[in-house]
Amino acid sequence: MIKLDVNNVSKNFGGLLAVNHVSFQVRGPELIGLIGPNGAGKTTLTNLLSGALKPTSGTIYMNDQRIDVLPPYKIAAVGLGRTFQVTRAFRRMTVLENLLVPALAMHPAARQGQFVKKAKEVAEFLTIDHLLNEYARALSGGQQKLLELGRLLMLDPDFIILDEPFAGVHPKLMEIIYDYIIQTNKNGKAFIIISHDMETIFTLSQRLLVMAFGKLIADGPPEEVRKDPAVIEAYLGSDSDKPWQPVRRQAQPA
Amino acid sequence: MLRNRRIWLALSLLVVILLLAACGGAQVEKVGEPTQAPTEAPTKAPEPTKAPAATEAPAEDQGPAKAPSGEPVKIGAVMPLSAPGSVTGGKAMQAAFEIAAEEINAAGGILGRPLELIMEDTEGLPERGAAVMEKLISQDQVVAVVGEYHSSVGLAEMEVAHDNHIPIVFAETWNDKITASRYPEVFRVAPLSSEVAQLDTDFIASLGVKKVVIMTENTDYGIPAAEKTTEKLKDRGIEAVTFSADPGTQDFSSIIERIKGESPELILVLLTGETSFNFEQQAAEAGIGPQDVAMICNQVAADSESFWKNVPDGNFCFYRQVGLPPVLWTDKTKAFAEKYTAKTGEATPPSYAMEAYDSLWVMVTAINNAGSTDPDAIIEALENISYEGALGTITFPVNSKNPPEKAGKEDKWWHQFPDFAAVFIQYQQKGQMSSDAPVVFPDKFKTADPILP
Amino acid sequence: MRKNIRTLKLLTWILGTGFLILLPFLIPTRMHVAVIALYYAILASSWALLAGYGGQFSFAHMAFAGIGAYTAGLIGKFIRITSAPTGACTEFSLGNWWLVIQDTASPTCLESAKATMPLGTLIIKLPPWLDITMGILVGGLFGLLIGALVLRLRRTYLALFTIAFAEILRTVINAERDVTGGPGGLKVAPLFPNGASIGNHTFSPADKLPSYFVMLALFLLVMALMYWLAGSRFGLFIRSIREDEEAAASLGVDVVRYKILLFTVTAMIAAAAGGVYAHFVRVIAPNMMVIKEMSIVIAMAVIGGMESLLGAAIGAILIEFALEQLRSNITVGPFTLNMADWRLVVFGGLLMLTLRFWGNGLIYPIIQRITRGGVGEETVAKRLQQPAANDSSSLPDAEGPESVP
Amino acid sequence: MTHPSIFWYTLLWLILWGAIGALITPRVYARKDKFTHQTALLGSFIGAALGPIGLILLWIFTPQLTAKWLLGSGLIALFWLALAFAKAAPENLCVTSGSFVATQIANGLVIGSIYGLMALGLTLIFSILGIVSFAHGEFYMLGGMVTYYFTQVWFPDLSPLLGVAAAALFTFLLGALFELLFLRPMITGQIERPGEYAILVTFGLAFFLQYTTLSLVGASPKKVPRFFDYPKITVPSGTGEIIKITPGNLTFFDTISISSPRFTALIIALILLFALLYFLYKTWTGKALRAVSQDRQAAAVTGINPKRMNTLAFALGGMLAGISGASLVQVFSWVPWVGIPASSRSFVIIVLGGMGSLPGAFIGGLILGVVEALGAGCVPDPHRAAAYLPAYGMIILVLVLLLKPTGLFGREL
Repeated sequence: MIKLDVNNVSKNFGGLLAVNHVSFQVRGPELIGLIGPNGAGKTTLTNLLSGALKPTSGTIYMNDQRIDVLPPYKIAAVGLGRTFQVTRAFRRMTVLENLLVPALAMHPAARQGQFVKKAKEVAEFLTIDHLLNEYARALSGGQQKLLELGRLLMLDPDFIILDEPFAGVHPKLMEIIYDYIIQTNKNGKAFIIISHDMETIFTLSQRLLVMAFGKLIADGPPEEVRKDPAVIEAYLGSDSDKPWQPVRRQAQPA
Repeated sequence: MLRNRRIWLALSLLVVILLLAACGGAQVEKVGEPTQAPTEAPTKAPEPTKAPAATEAPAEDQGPAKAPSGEPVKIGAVMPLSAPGSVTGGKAMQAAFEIAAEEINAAGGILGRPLELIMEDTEGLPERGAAVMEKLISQDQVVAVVGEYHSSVGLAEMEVAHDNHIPIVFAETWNDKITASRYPEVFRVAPLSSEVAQLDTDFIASLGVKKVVIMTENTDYGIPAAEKTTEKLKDRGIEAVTFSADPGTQDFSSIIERIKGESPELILVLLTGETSFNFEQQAAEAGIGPQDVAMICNQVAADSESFWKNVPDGNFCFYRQVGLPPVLWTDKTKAFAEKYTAKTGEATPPSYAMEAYDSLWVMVTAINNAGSTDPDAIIEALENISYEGALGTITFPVNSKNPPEKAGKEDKWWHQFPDFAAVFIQYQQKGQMSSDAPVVFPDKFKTADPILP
Repeated sequence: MRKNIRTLKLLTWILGTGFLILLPFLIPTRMHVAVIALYYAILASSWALLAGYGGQFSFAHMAFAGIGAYTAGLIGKFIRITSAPTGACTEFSLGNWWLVIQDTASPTCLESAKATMPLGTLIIKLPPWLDITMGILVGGLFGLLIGALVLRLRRTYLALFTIAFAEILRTVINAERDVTGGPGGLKVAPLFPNGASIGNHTFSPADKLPSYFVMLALFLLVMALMYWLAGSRFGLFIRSIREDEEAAASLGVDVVRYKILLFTVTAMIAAAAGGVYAHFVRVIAPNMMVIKEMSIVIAMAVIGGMESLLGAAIGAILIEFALEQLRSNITVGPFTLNMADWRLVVFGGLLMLTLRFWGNGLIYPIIQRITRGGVGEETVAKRLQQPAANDSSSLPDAEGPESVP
Repeated sequence: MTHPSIFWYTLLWLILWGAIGALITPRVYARKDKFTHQTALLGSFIGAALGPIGLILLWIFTPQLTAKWLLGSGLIALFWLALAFAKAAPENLCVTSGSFVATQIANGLVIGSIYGLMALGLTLIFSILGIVSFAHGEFYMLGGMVTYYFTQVWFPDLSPLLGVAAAALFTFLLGALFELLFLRPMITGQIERPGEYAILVTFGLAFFLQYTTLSLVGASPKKVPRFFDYPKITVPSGTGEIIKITPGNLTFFDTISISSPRFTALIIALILLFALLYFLYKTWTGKALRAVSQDRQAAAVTGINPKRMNTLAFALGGMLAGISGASLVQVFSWVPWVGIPASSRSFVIIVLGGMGSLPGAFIGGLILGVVEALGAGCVPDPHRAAAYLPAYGMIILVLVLLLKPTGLFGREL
């Protein structure tokens, strides 16, 4: 049973509370959407979960193991995988090598050849099998996103966080990603998906978390959240972005 | 960290194979049995250590009989021409070598063949010096080598010369160890560091000071020189404190404050080359320069043009000049000085230029006397030489026929030119040329009394 | 096709090795330069593994070579094994033998003890292979410590720290002249102190040929080791770390451990090269660690091709020969160029231009052309025919340099 | 040292308890569910300053960490070290002579302000371009060289200040040119791996500049006489001098002695520092620079051209190093490799001050200057004291990397 407990987590960047006492729990293979206006702290929260940043206070448990004190690679081993907002394929490595890295990292005793077959299957599933021996830098932006998802399949975590999986992706590839999420979720993996593509996120997720100014302001099924006055306020209040329009750009956190 | 066993396995494998590859074996010495160290086999005749290696075979072909006539005889000259070596010294030596080579070729060359002087830059680095010697010997196939400025480099070079049995005449390397090695191939026209220390001591004692600070450089020249001077000063009841710095040190302010704290009556600067200028000027600005305390500046002060440029407050500096004082100059010295001035524009040749000039002439004269380029013949000719040069009459009286034991001398006198002269000169006026500055010590050459601040 | 390439590769290796083995017979008078060239080849290719494969920019590679060299030299200077106690030096009993350290406090203790030791007592200097091994271990230890201190930080820190470390190490060796000989250098025993013999041919300790083959053996071994490492999971991981540390960590790669491991291994390789070098040149001085030497090694690796171990090695060998060749002055009309300085200007300029315009170096592309035969371009062309991609991704990518923390 | 053991045992004690404090304190804070940030640093300082008693009190009360705690405990630890040194080496000048210590500190501050100026350039480059320029020392060297050629060779009658200005102009243009030719391609995407490229290309530039200079001007040292001969003044005249000025030296209160070229250099450094502050805080371009250093994209949105700011920052950074060199060329003899130790020093300073922090760079420079001066002045062995000059900076570097990798004023990563 997949379990994630985020208890009162905060992150302070030299006086700026990027994440402000956030708590939530995940039980079982849920498919969760995480939304919020620019600078709400979504990516910071993701980084806290994956161990790239350490919380200033609060604790995170996964499957009853405290993970906020662990280095990122150990969190991956516990079973939490993620993608990045800006695609981070290993550009000067071939697609096959990209796919082998997580598999070999998870299995210290295994031989390299063992995973080639699995890598080919994953690539086939993501329709990038014809590019296996190509350097990742030769792939298009969308294909690189697929490659990142492929690496997650090779890592095989229980809990997957996707940061903007649909941003800047060709509609055709978007379908593949969509299918990927649904199918992997059916196979028993929990998801947190950050997206500005409201349409997709509302149809895709079973539960929505909404963040604004570092705080978690809403947590519930999409229909409920849509009506939440605090959410409407957060989107319409100070930010000029229209709430239900897909937003393509998001500034990098400093 | 040890989880990657295979990597460590591979590394240990590497070590094991290295072990097999370099099965050079250990050097074993037995107590009670004579060792093969050259210092302990003085009476043994120079033994050619020539090995039948492919790399050295062509050297045999250098004999005059086999060589076509007119083919030049190659001699190597080594000196520092780039940093961290003393470039000032190296350039002066280079000019002197060029003058000597021109003269030699004008006078009929070596054995009727032209001289080809191959000049190499040792950069003041021992390992570079050794590499340069290897190159000269194996690639250029020189028959002999002359020159060198830095003792530390000379110490490395003499090993290569010894291994390959190539005679070498050192020009400006003062360290006693060089001749004390008693290598048959090693000769020297420069003074001995310990003898210079004696001279310094005599001069310091004549000034009547009681407390001296020695500012030396952290090298094979500076440290032994400072130690010997300290020892000799102590015998005369003069207290000496030594500070040292690396060659090339820029900022002396902290050391200078510490020297001030010692309140010395005299500062002896054994830093060489440009570093000494740096120290002298900073000391002057801090109020313990030559105008405030008696200061024996480094001998590069003899290059008055660069001295005054670098040490504008260097008035009243003493410096030691090795080589004949102008009053005792031979015709050869005067002729050389004239050419040197014409070539470089400097008023007087510094001692290392004279030594470089003589070292090449000595070597060429010996080869001509020997009548061949065979190393053993050259060495024998060098041992018997009596050559009238810019430094005086150069001889090597302590040699294989007259070993130190027999001559009643220490090892350091082996193949050493014994009659070097040295005087102390003082800049008594700002901007004075070194040729105008008076000699203040020893008394027999004195042209003016030393001025103490 | 694939099989052909493999045969070609194998052939190239055999030819290359054969060439290096036969080299002494082609240029018998240049053996000194040849050994030094191999020394640089080991350093440049191991630096390429560290920087080109692993993305860790260290300027202390020469410092590690220096640690290897000085460890070997100092052991030779201070440590002896005797068959009887000296009673004067610092010593440790090893059963019937004694490990004697002639420390600086009593540098002549062994000499004076000879008078009191029984006749026939053996005094043994450790063989070169042993002190080189010790050098490798000490180099590895330093690598481990520096790695543990700096590699958990951003990669700029490694460059900053190592450049300072190299300077300080040099300073310390300069200053501690009682122990290290200071700038005047440290004498080291030859690689074969008793000479060497192959068949009935005897070489004197000063001969270059045996040393050449030792350095060549080390070079081939190191190349084999590094190629094996680069092809193993270790190589995969360090390349992923080079590409993106954070992403590699999120996929379960223990980033810090592999970085430290890589740094330690390359430090050990550099120390091994330094140890053999010390025994070859027989006098080592702190100047073997100056920034200039490091710059030359980097120029060799970059010009050869940082991402190719072989490219870096070939670059090193060619450049070392070129540097030695270019020492003599060039006279053009009234101007005489002092090539001793200008040649370095040329290589400095070449380094910058190579970086700017030929990121893969000058030699690596040639190797690639030989071994890949244009395969890469072909498949790129194939991809371009796939209409699935939309490259007009609007994601900001102009974060600027050093965006990887 | 007469009783070296006192000093070494004290040092060992400080390190031991510092290490224990650094290892255990964060755990204690974490267990009490308190803010653990930098508690390792606090623990090590308290451990070193107050030993086991301090640590136990710290673990019992676990106070909120403030700068005061760090500063106080740091100073106490330093005090113990100084006391142990005084007891161990009672005859040392640093212990017996107050005026010696004062002079050393004053000289350290003077030279440190110039180190700081140079490091300021490096940190400016880092904050805008995000790269460390490994050629920084060569700009310093070139500044001095240009001043020498302008005032001594080409225009011997030129005012030295014009020489400094020429050096500033030259290094500024050189920096701009290099940025345009070699660093601009990084941000326009022509370089595949910008981070690695930046390290190597600046390193290559250092090598190239150093040997080009060497080939052109030779290795013999260049020396510029001191810019100004101060008039002989004693204030007040008569007894009890407060300031005594001679052409080569200034003496304050009859104790602190600073050589006049250094003092001139200090004045130049201070003027430049204020000019830089004015530029950064009062002019539009300066504000734009700071904006870019804080948020590139946001700045770009407001109409600032970040590319142009890159060029400007690199040129300015190079110029600061150049002026540092120009003002020191009258103090030291100048050779083409003077930049190497100077750049190492700048690296130590920017890590100490915090990468990208302007005040950090200047204060770091002062700290390094004082530490080097005291180290060279107080280390008992006169053979080693000066030779180890660069090593004092290394000790600082290791301590900073161990205890607080972000430096004194660094932004948190």
